[in-house]
Amino acid sequence: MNVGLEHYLTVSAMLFCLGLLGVILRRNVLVIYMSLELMLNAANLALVAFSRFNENLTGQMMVFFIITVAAAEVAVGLALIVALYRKRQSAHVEDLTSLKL
Amino acid sequence: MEPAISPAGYAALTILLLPLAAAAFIAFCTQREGERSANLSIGAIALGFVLSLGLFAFTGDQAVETNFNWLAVGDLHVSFGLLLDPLSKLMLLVVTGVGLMIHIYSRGYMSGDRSFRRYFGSLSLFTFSMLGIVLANNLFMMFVFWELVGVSSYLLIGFWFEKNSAADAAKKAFLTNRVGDFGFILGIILTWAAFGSVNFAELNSAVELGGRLADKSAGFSLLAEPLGKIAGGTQWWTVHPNVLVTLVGLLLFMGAMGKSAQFPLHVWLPDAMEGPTPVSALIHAATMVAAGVFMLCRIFFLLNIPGSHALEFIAWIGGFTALLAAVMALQQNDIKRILAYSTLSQLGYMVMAVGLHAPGPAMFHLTTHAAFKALLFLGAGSVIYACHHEQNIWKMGGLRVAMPRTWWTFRWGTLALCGVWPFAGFFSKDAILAAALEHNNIPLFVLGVFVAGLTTFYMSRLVLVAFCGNARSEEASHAHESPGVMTWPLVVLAVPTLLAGAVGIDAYIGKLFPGEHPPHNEGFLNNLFAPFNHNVFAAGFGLLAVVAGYQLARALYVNADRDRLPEKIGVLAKLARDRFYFDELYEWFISVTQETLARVADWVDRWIIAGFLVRGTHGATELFGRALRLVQTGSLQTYAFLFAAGVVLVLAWQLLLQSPAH
Amino acid sequence: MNASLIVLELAVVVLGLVVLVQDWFTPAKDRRTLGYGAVLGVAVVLLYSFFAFDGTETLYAFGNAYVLDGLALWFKRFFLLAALLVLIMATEFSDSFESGQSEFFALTLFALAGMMFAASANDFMLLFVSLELITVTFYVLVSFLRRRVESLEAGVKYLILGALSSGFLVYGIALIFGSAGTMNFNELADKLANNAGLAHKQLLMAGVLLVLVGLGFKMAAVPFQIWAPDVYQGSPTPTTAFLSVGSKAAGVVLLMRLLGTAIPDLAFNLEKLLMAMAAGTILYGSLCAIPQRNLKRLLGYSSIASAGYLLLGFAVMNRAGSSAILYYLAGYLFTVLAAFTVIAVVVKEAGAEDISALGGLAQRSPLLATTLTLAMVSLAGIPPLAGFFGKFLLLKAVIAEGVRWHAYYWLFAVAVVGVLISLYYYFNVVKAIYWSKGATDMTPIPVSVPTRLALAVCIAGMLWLGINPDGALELAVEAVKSLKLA
Amino acid sequence: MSLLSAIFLLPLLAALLVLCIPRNYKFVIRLVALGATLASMVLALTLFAKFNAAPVENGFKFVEKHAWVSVSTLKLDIGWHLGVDGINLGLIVMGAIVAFAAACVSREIKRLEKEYYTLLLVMTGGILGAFASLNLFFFYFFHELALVPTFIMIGVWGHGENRNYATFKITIYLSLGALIALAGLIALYIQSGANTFDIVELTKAVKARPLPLAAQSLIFPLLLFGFGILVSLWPFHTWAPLGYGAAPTATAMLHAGVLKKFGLYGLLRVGIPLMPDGASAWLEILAFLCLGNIVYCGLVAMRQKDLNLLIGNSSVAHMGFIFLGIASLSLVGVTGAVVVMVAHGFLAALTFGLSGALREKTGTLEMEKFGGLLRQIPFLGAALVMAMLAGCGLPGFANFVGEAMVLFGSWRAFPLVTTLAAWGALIIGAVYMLRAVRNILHGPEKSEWAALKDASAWAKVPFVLLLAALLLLGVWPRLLTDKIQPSVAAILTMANAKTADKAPRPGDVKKAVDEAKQRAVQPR
Repeated sequence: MNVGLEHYLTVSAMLFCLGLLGVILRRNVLVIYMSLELMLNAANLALVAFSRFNENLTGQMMVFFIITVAAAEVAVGLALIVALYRKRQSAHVEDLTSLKL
Repeated sequence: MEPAISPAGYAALTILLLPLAAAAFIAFCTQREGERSANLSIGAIALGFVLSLGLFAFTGDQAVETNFNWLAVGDLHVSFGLLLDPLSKLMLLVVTGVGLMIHIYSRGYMSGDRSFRRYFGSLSLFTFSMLGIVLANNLFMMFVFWELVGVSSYLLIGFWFEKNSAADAAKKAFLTNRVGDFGFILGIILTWAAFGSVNFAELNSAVELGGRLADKSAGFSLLAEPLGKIAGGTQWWTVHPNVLVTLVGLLLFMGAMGKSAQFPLHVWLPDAMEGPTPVSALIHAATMVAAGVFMLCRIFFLLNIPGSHALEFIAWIGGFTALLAAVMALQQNDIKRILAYSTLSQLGYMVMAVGLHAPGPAMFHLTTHAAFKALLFLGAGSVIYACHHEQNIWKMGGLRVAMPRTWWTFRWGTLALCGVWPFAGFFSKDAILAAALEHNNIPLFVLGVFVAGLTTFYMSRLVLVAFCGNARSEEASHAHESPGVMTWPLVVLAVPTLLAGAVGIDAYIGKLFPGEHPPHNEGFLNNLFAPFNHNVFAAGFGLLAVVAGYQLARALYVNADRDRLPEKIGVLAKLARDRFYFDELYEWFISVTQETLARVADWVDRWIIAGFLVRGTHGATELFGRALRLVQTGSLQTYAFLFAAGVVLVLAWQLLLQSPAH
Repeated sequence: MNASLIVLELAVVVLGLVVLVQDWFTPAKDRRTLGYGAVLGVAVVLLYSFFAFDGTETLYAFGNAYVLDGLALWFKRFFLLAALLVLIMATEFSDSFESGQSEFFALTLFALAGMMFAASANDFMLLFVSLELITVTFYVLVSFLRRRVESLEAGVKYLILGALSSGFLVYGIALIFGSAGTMNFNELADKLANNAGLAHKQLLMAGVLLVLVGLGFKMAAVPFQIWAPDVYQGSPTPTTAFLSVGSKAAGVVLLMRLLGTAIPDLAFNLEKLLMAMAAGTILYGSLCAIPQRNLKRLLGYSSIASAGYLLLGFAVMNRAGSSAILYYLAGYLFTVLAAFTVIAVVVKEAGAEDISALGGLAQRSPLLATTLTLAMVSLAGIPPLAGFFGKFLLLKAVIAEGVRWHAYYWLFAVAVVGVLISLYYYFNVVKAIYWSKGATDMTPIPVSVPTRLALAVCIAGMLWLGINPDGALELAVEAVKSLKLA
Repeated sequence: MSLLSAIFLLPLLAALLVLCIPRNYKFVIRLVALGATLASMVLALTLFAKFNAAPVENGFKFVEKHAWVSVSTLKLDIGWHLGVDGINLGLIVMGAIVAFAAACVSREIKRLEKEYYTLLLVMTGGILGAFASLNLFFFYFFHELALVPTFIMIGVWGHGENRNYATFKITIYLSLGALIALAGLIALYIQSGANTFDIVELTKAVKARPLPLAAQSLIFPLLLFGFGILVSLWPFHTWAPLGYGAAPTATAMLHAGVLKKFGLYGLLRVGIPLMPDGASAWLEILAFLCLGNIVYCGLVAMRQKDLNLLIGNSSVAHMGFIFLGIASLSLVGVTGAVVVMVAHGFLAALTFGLSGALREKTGTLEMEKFGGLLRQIPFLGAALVMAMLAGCGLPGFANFVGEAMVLFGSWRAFPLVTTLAAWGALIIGAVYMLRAVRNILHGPEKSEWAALKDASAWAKVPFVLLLAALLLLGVWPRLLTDKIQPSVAAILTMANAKTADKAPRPGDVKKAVDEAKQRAVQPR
């Protein structure tokens, strides 16, 4: 059976939800960050699938923008997480609760 | 355009405004000189008296009215109007005449007092307001001066405001008057609503017209239906016209009840004795209390509308007050309290007279009473002045010898009050008793005679205890005659006490109230004997009551060292001395209704409206705020979860709820 | 693709680079001149923007992904002015940064460039890129005080939630592209106009909603405002100021573009959702602010409430509503920046961020006290200040809609409740200034000349928009003409 | 700057001037404040003198009109439109006099004078501006101008320990009322189709095409309860006594005396004429609510221990009268209501001024602590007695004239309510007023007040001024009523345009009497 648009979409939707669950459930900041990247890539997959089936290349073009932006984000994010780790000697999310109520 | 003011109008205006000018000048200008204020105030009332005499002598009998438009809004037209007719001219004479005597007398009596200036200022203010009532030509203006009289009596009763009793008495007097005024203003509103005007002349013509056109049986027909509808407008108010007219009469009478201290609202007069004695004389004998009776006579045509039952009610209230006050006077030991209750009793007489369709005799009695009651009060004042402010008659005695001039003037006053033949009191009281007979109201006649007896009894008790016998106390023994400025007015007042009866005053008034009683006006001498051939029963029974009263008093009190009456009548004496506990009754009634209501209102205000509603909402929002704030737990995971939940919620709301059919 | 249109953004980016490069040559002690240089640069760009373009006709660039019309120009000037005031505050605040003062100025300028691009976005790609440029620069700006753990914590929270929201945004864009086949707003609008079937496609609506999530996050509207209080409290005061004004306004302009030009026909059935979000945001922002003692957190909640009032304008998506939004934003700019400038000075002086730090301000420095009082009164929406007229226009627009559908009267009632509750905590601040009990030291607070200048500009702005709103309102109406509105 | 706008712009300009004066020139600041309020008072009096009751085109004189915001695309047109007719003339003059008296009384302020006088002048300008403006937007704008000064003045210079709660309560309560009223005004702006806030255009539009009943029954309650809260209508009155008790003297005088009339003026100017059907449904309820004001608050005043709370409650009770007058929709009643508005302004200012002076001299307002003060402070004592008597409606003072007219006017519409109102005014009013006089002034002298001095010559000026005003209007009411009557008549023609005339008026009786006379005369 040939692979249609729906299949790609279901895969990207599942990827998106997995990333979302990762962000909510995992405690380690780095793992959370990775699942965020996962969500972005799910969007990339959906975009590529749409542009393939709609015979329109703007989707592909958008993917490049997303990847570059994700890269910038990762750079800044990791620097931030490292600074936090040096300050708190732990990357767990629970003890990040001095700002509340 | 206001009509051109006649010379009489100018005179009336000056009489009215002089005391006001004096009071204003005293209040603002004379800082230090006490004397100047006394002269000013006396000068003002003296000039007023002279002008009243002039008015009395030269102007004819027809009414002269001068109007200044005071308030004209929509259908409420109130003018600052002065009405000069026989009734008001007579009252002018009474007020300014007696007032002059008392002003002169109080110059001596109050000479030592610290706030001499404030005394004469308030006295002038009182005279101004009293003259205002007398001269007013419409109900609204009368109400304005009604309240001003109430305030000036408040200032005068509370003159020695350091004394707690005086301050309370002043407050009580003002508030009781205010209860009366409450009824009065409602009466005026109802009259205005029913008859379309507050001016006496217009009211009179409206009433006459209504009366003439109405067939007697349906009562006051022509204006009847509109009266009913007009008065209330809403459905349940369309009362039968007779009920409405009676209501108007009673409400207006309520104003008189407050001012003339009639039965339910009489409690303030005895306490008003806290004021200086000349004040008691002026206000609570001659003028202020008489204002109520004067008002009743002035609006008699309203009360007398066929179908109105107000007059019977008034007659009985008057009679009952007379009886009640006389009984209370039996057991009072303070000389001024006795005279106060006697005033109450005589006022009851006058109101009874009005109730018996006899306003003429009522005004006649008012005039004579003003003269001899003022005399008695001033006499009492001179006694108190002599005994160094001792007011208890059982601490006096033997003053007959010590104070000859006070003694014989006081004796004349007592004789006039009891109604002994040649004196003024006899003629006016007889006219009232005759009216009771003519109106064949036997119970009131018997009551009148009995009260005449009681009056003689307590006055003889006073005279025998205070003046005859021997001195019972230190001050009494050293008492000597008061200075000339105080005793001289007594003599002047003694003249009308003797002659007022026969000089034909009732004839002069009779012209105002046609129809009821044929006035006897055949010259001084036959006037002396007129009552006997007019109605021998009334005169005979009157004299009989006087003799009986005197004998009883003589038996009990000649050379008596203590009051032997309680053994005779036991519990009634105790009741009389404590004034039938009316004060306590009112106190209890007020505390039950007004104070509890106030306490409930305050509690509701503090706890329900300000507490529960306002603080409640305040607290609820604050609590809700604190609760909502807990959503910010601080942990990143809950934030992420809430964020995702928010997204799911938004998607669900928009995609599922707003179905595409939209 | 006439590149001359983006001359303003280019100038700002170049200015940022110059500041970065200049940092090598300037010795440590006079870093502040860099700040003032940046301020001057932004001022020049602002002035130039008035001469270069007059916003009457709509110009397109980069394959009409970039539009320059009245609305874009209005917002560009808005962002430039905001950045100007924030930079002044930052230069005063900079001596509390241990190192990298110039990076702060440069990053602020880059964020400014991002916002100006967002103002002219006419394509989902440019929308995403400008949004991400703003977000990423703010990750660093928020966590700039590396020594203090709150700043870092705020930074990480903003990072994770920001990335999460941009994830949703991108997925939304993908779905829209999938269903509509185009990324350009105008084309999308034409497609929606001529084939009705598209409007009912659930996929398109889902995509729009997910984009709405991303923008809602930026504006801190109710379901997505969870990050705002902690980030406002943790980050340094100039960043908080720029966050509450700049990034919120960026969200607003993008949402206006979306609802105004991209999907005007769909806007109608989003009405109920926007109303619910508006009511929720006003209530949440007002209620949670009641017990707040920390000044910056209080202003965080108040900025959420202000987002609620802006959403009122979006719920009433017509000419009156959108011009009211613009006017409210103008007033909001001057008010919030005045408040933050005063708080920056007071917090630096007292060291504590609690309301009690304001004690005795009336005696210590009458200028700061008056400015903060005026700011609070304007935030509360009391005449004669800007806040009042902004709220008045919004409320008038809401009641005008009430005739059509009575639910708007309930929305008005919620707005009134919000205003009343906000009165309580805004006036609590005024109370703390004038008659708080524990005011101990009465040493006068020194206020430097540039801060005085900034405060003067803010006070003038607040009073001018409050007392003589005619000119500003004309500008706002002019700007909104380009949107396809009723 | 014409005469009318000068009256309220002067204080505002003076406020700016005071801002520029350095803090330690206390005397100069006070002088500027006194001068500004005095000047605006003199201008107000000339305005009163030049105002002849000759009817003019749409009833307003000294009209001044400028555009302020006019954006055609939004159909938004808010103009600056000032004008005076019978009703707001009295209120402006009263406001100016009370403002001057308040400025004189502010001598008691010893702290932060510069801020105090700025706020006082802003408040004065706001209040007078509110009464002078015919454009409902500015009507609302100027009223709100006085909100923040009140908050800060009560908070900083107020008295009593719960002044913090009091100031928050008064501010939030008032802005709740103002916002509800604003809702009504905006709804009116839109539903009248005239798209303007200008009262003259609105009246023309409503005359041409009366508002639909649904709109009226929505807008009138909004205005009624919005303005009702501003005027402490019965259930919403708890902020008034608390707020005035804690306020410094000048604020209490200005707020209780002048600002409180804003709601009533609004109801009379906007509510009654433009929404006759909406009004008629609610007037019954209003009559009973104002009964709550008169009787309920009178009873509460009886229980108060603090003089300021007593006066605050009594001023709430007086408001009931004005509401009753307006609810009666009769010419006499409404004119009486306007007279009571003006008279109560003077009365509240006088009583709060006196109690402030007393508090300044003795440091407390607990009535139990006082006794026999009339001997030490004869002038203040005499003024207090006169004020208290004026308060319980003694003839000779303006309050009596107004209250009598209200009673006369409202008898036909609500006979039962009028009776209870008369009881409330005459008896309950007299009871708590005289009890206060009895506790404070009469009775034996207390040793601790032996050293009390009477008011200095300068301190007497405001009280003499207010008493003179009360007496003048009491003795010669036509001075005011002739000016008020035509404007009220115009409003009532619109208000009563709806239903057929309920019951024949006394005037008709006069006609019936005259006709009867003709008939009676002919047959003879």
